[in-house]
Amino acid sequence: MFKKVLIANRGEIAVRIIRACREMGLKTVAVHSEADNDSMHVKMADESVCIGPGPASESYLNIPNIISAAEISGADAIHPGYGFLSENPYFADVCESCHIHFIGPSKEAIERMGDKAAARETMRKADVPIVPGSDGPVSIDDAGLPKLARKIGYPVIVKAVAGGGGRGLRVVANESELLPAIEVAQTEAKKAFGNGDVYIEKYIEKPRHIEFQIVADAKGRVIYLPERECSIQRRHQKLIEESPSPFVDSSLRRKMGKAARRAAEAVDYVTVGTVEFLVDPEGDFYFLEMNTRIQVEHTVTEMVTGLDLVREQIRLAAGERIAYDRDDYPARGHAIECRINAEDPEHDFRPSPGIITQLILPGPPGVRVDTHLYTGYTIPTYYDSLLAKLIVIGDNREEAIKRMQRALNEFKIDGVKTTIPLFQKVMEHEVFRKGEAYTDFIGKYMTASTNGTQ
Amino acid sequence: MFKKVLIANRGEIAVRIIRACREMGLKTVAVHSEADNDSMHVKMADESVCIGPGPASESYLNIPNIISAAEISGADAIHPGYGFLSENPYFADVCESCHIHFIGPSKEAIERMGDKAAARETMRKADVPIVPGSDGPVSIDDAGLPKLARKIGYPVIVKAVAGGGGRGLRVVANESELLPAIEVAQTEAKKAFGNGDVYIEKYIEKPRHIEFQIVADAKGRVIYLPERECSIQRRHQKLIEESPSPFVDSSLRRKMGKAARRAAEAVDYVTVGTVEFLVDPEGDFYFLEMNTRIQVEHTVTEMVTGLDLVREQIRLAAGERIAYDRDDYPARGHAIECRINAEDPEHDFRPSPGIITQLILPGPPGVRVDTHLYTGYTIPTYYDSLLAKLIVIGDNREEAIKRMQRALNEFKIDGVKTTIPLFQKVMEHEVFRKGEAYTDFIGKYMTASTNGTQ
Amino acid sequence: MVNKRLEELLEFAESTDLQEVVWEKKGALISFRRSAFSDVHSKSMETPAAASVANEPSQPPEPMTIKSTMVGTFYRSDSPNRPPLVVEGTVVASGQPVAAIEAMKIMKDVLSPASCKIVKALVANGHPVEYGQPLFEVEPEPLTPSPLPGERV
Amino acid sequence: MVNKRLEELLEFAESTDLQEVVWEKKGALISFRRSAFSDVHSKSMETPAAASVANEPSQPPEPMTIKSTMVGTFYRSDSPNRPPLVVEGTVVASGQPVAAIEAMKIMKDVLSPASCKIVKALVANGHPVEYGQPLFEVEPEPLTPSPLPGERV
Repeated sequence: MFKKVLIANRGEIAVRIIRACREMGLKTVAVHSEADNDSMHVKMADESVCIGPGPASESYLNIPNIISAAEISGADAIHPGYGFLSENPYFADVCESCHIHFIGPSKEAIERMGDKAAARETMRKADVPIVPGSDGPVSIDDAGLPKLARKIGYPVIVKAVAGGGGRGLRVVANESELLPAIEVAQTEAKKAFGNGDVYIEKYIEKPRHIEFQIVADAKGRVIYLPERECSIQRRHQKLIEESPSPFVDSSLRRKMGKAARRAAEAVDYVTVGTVEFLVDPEGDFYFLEMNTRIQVEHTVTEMVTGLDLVREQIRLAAGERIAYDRDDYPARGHAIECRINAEDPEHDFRPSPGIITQLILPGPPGVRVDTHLYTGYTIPTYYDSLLAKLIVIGDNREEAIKRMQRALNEFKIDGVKTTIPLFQKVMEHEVFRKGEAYTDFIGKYMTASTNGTQ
Repeated sequence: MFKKVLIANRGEIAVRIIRACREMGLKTVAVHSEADNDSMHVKMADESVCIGPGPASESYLNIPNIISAAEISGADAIHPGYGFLSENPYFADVCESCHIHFIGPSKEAIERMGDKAAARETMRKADVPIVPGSDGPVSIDDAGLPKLARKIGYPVIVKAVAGGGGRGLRVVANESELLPAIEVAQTEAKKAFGNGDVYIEKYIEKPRHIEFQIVADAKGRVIYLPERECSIQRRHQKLIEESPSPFVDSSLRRKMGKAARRAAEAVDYVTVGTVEFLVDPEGDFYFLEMNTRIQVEHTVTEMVTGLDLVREQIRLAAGERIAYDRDDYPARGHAIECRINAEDPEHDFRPSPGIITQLILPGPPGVRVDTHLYTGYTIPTYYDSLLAKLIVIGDNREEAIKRMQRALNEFKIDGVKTTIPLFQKVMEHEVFRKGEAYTDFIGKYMTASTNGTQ
Repeated sequence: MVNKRLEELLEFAESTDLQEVVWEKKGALISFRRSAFSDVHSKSMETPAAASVANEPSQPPEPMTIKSTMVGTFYRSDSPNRPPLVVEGTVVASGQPVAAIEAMKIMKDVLSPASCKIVKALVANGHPVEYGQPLFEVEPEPLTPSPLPGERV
Repeated sequence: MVNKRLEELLEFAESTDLQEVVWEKKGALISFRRSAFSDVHSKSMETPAAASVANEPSQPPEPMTIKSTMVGTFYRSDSPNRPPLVVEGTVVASGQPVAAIEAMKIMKDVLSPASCKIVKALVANGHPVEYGQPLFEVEPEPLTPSPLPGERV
């Protein structure tokens, strides 16, 4: 096992990792920017090293200073947390060449899963369903195009290769619309991105985002844990996660879990990771991507399984074995997480930095709060706006929602605007309560114009 | 189900009850003394009524004002919490006559269990083992006395009926010491209490305090939950509780659990209650008393079972049924609670009131804090010194102890002295770590003279 | 002279339930606050009764009131079809009933803790009241004190 | 006159890594604090560089220092068997090496951000240093400024 772990991160996840290390008897080294001198992870760690000024590019992304901090502090392992350098294969590589353990998978696994095309190819080989599509640009002169579209199955969506912001997007309901749609999309894309290339893939209606936490050891054993549903998103940013999914039954769980395991095995994955799928109302699911790190929402899985996933991650990175031997890992209850951000939901989620003048956390039973806040803390302007993760567990989804409402109501964060009011609206919304929310939920029901507050 | 619940209590338990009511959709009424105008339970409840000045005798024990508060607020039920009026049969009676539901057992059950002699008699009839003894005063002129002592089995202890503070206590190892010991005890008792009556009972060496949470509905179904061990006490005040006990195996658990159920059945018990036993190293156990209310340490049972015992208590008081149907209720992991008091362990636990200038609670995973504190809160001088209950759960006892050490280390309560340092010493102590602590642990190892700090 | 007056007022204050007694004369102000009525924070610090003497009041003194000493339903008269026991301007002696409070089906009189004049009722007939809630705003009956030995007016 | 001097010093300050520049003359004090070095709280409020002019310093100004711009092991010389690059009293020009820091097996020179005199070394040879850690206390080389138009001395 490692002796001393350097945490190359900040905020709640740095705090979470320090706690796990402490319980494992490992010494901890916090690295921090000058903007984080007073932050919780610095106060909690055994040692701390300042690695640069506020901007992340000069501190939390400053590989030489981080590696050097590990060297001068004598850390034998680095935990990257999430974001920052956590999915940077070069960083994993540097750690290795400096004989410092990178707490995560191999750089090859990170690389393979980091490249969309390579990942799709790997998944196809591993018999993991991917969204069917043209794999690359299409041309209206290509006579095989209609056949391909038929094979994919209508509706299909035309997307610009240069991508982004909905421009050059066209949904095609049937063959007669196909070629015209492609032409329009190409023209739009050319205007928007200076690149007219477009490709087509299956258009998934009413998509849910459902993911599987996998745990893998160096001996090649891979376990999948109960799924998490993360359909409540805003601009592809998850806001609410829950486990189990209100949609998944045990047979679909087994099917998807096994696909997730194949995905991990295909890249000889070690430690913990997450395989993300899009799922349609028929229960057909398609590989989205694999996150090769601990995730923000690992907490809901911890709540239902009782596992300490960060400890597992560290154990497995140190070469230890998985102690349990089964899929469908036993779970109890239903857990929901809300990501509380320092944003003003009434004003297009604009960031709301400031000083926390009073902090009162919601309390037990069945309530968990992961946060780095304390009364008097000043939120730096350089980093993401996550203030706290509020997680509840109940006997079932209905109990969990009631508990979340109670906890949101109790949570007091004075001094900044937060997304708590948004979550209160979501918890009251019948579409969410019925478990019928898709990835378009926030845009459809919770924007200023649709939530009835303006 | 009730519509509006008045909570006749304060501090963390009032907060705990309000949370349960919220999740059940019940309105809440807080009652408070003038010393508690700013306390958490008043801020959290839907309504609040001031019932008197600071001293509990004029407020939290003021039955007319509490009942009247229920009447003017339209509350249809009263939750007494623990302490104060929770085990006062007269209060339960008044509630009934005023057509307000008392959330607890019948006044008869409270009465029977509240009277030591009546309780012993009831237990004997119910075939629940009690500490063998003389049942009442003994006289050295009584020729049957040595025979009785032999029947009880040596060593026996001589206790003053008027009792208290160790005066008039004598342990007797064999028959030759019996009569002299009684004479001395009588003289001491006469001096100390003006009443020379003494009685004898079996002296239990290396006693553990082990108790069973029972849950009973109005239909007569009684369930027992996994035991709690509460041997770490100071002057009969519990300081640390855990579940399961490091001493109890499944066969002893079943034996004791069934005895606990018989005890509850013997008084037609309804709602939740606790049957306390003394257990000797051979696993012989003896009825101590039954607490006819929710207990401070109900939390450790909630952690291992996932039940919400306060909700259960309210449901059952409203006449609902027990939803599950088994003993040895399924439990997961090992939970430990430390009661953090505003006391100075370095100075004979003298109370340390004051203003909380900074509060930072220990965080997840596996950590629960029940508290009414907030940064800026002033601790009134009138009430008990409980600041917070820190509860952890781990896969096993060893993990739980590590987690408790981590959490104690993280817990920051500025402005007052607390018992946190004491608990840090206990967690490090090999006798506790081995699970070999008896009710004399604190006096033996943790007093200023024995803990090596002075 | 102040000390004499102080003792006199202190006795009066102690003898009543009044939260605050303010005595002003020739710009000098003497006020008593009985801590049982002060807020929690100061309370857990203060000694049972604190007295302060100042040449000007820090903020305008709270008006004198008769407060409820119980929890229940407030009535202006001691039985349904009777007129209010007191109205604005009524002068009452110490110990005289000014209203009634019903708790657990029993009516109890509210007695004036001191001789004073009713300025106005602060709670409407039939409304609930809590412990310490002001029921009437009052002003002290101008007493004609027996001149104190050695006092010059 | 102050504003001219202000601009001049501001340029100087911006051109360096110095945390603080203090210019005192005839009891007037001009000090710069570059917020990249100020504490977090003020930081997230302040604009990149704040200047203050006062007739007396609120507290004794922090001494001028050369700070580390990287993380690593500090060496007084650029190779093991060489003498220290600078000692107490050494006067160095802007850009002159004053020490070396080893990170990831590579030695990098620490350059003086301005011409100044070394007052004392704050870190012992071979010790680890973090970003922003003061390495040397220095004092500015008395510069002989070309007299500013319109300035009377």
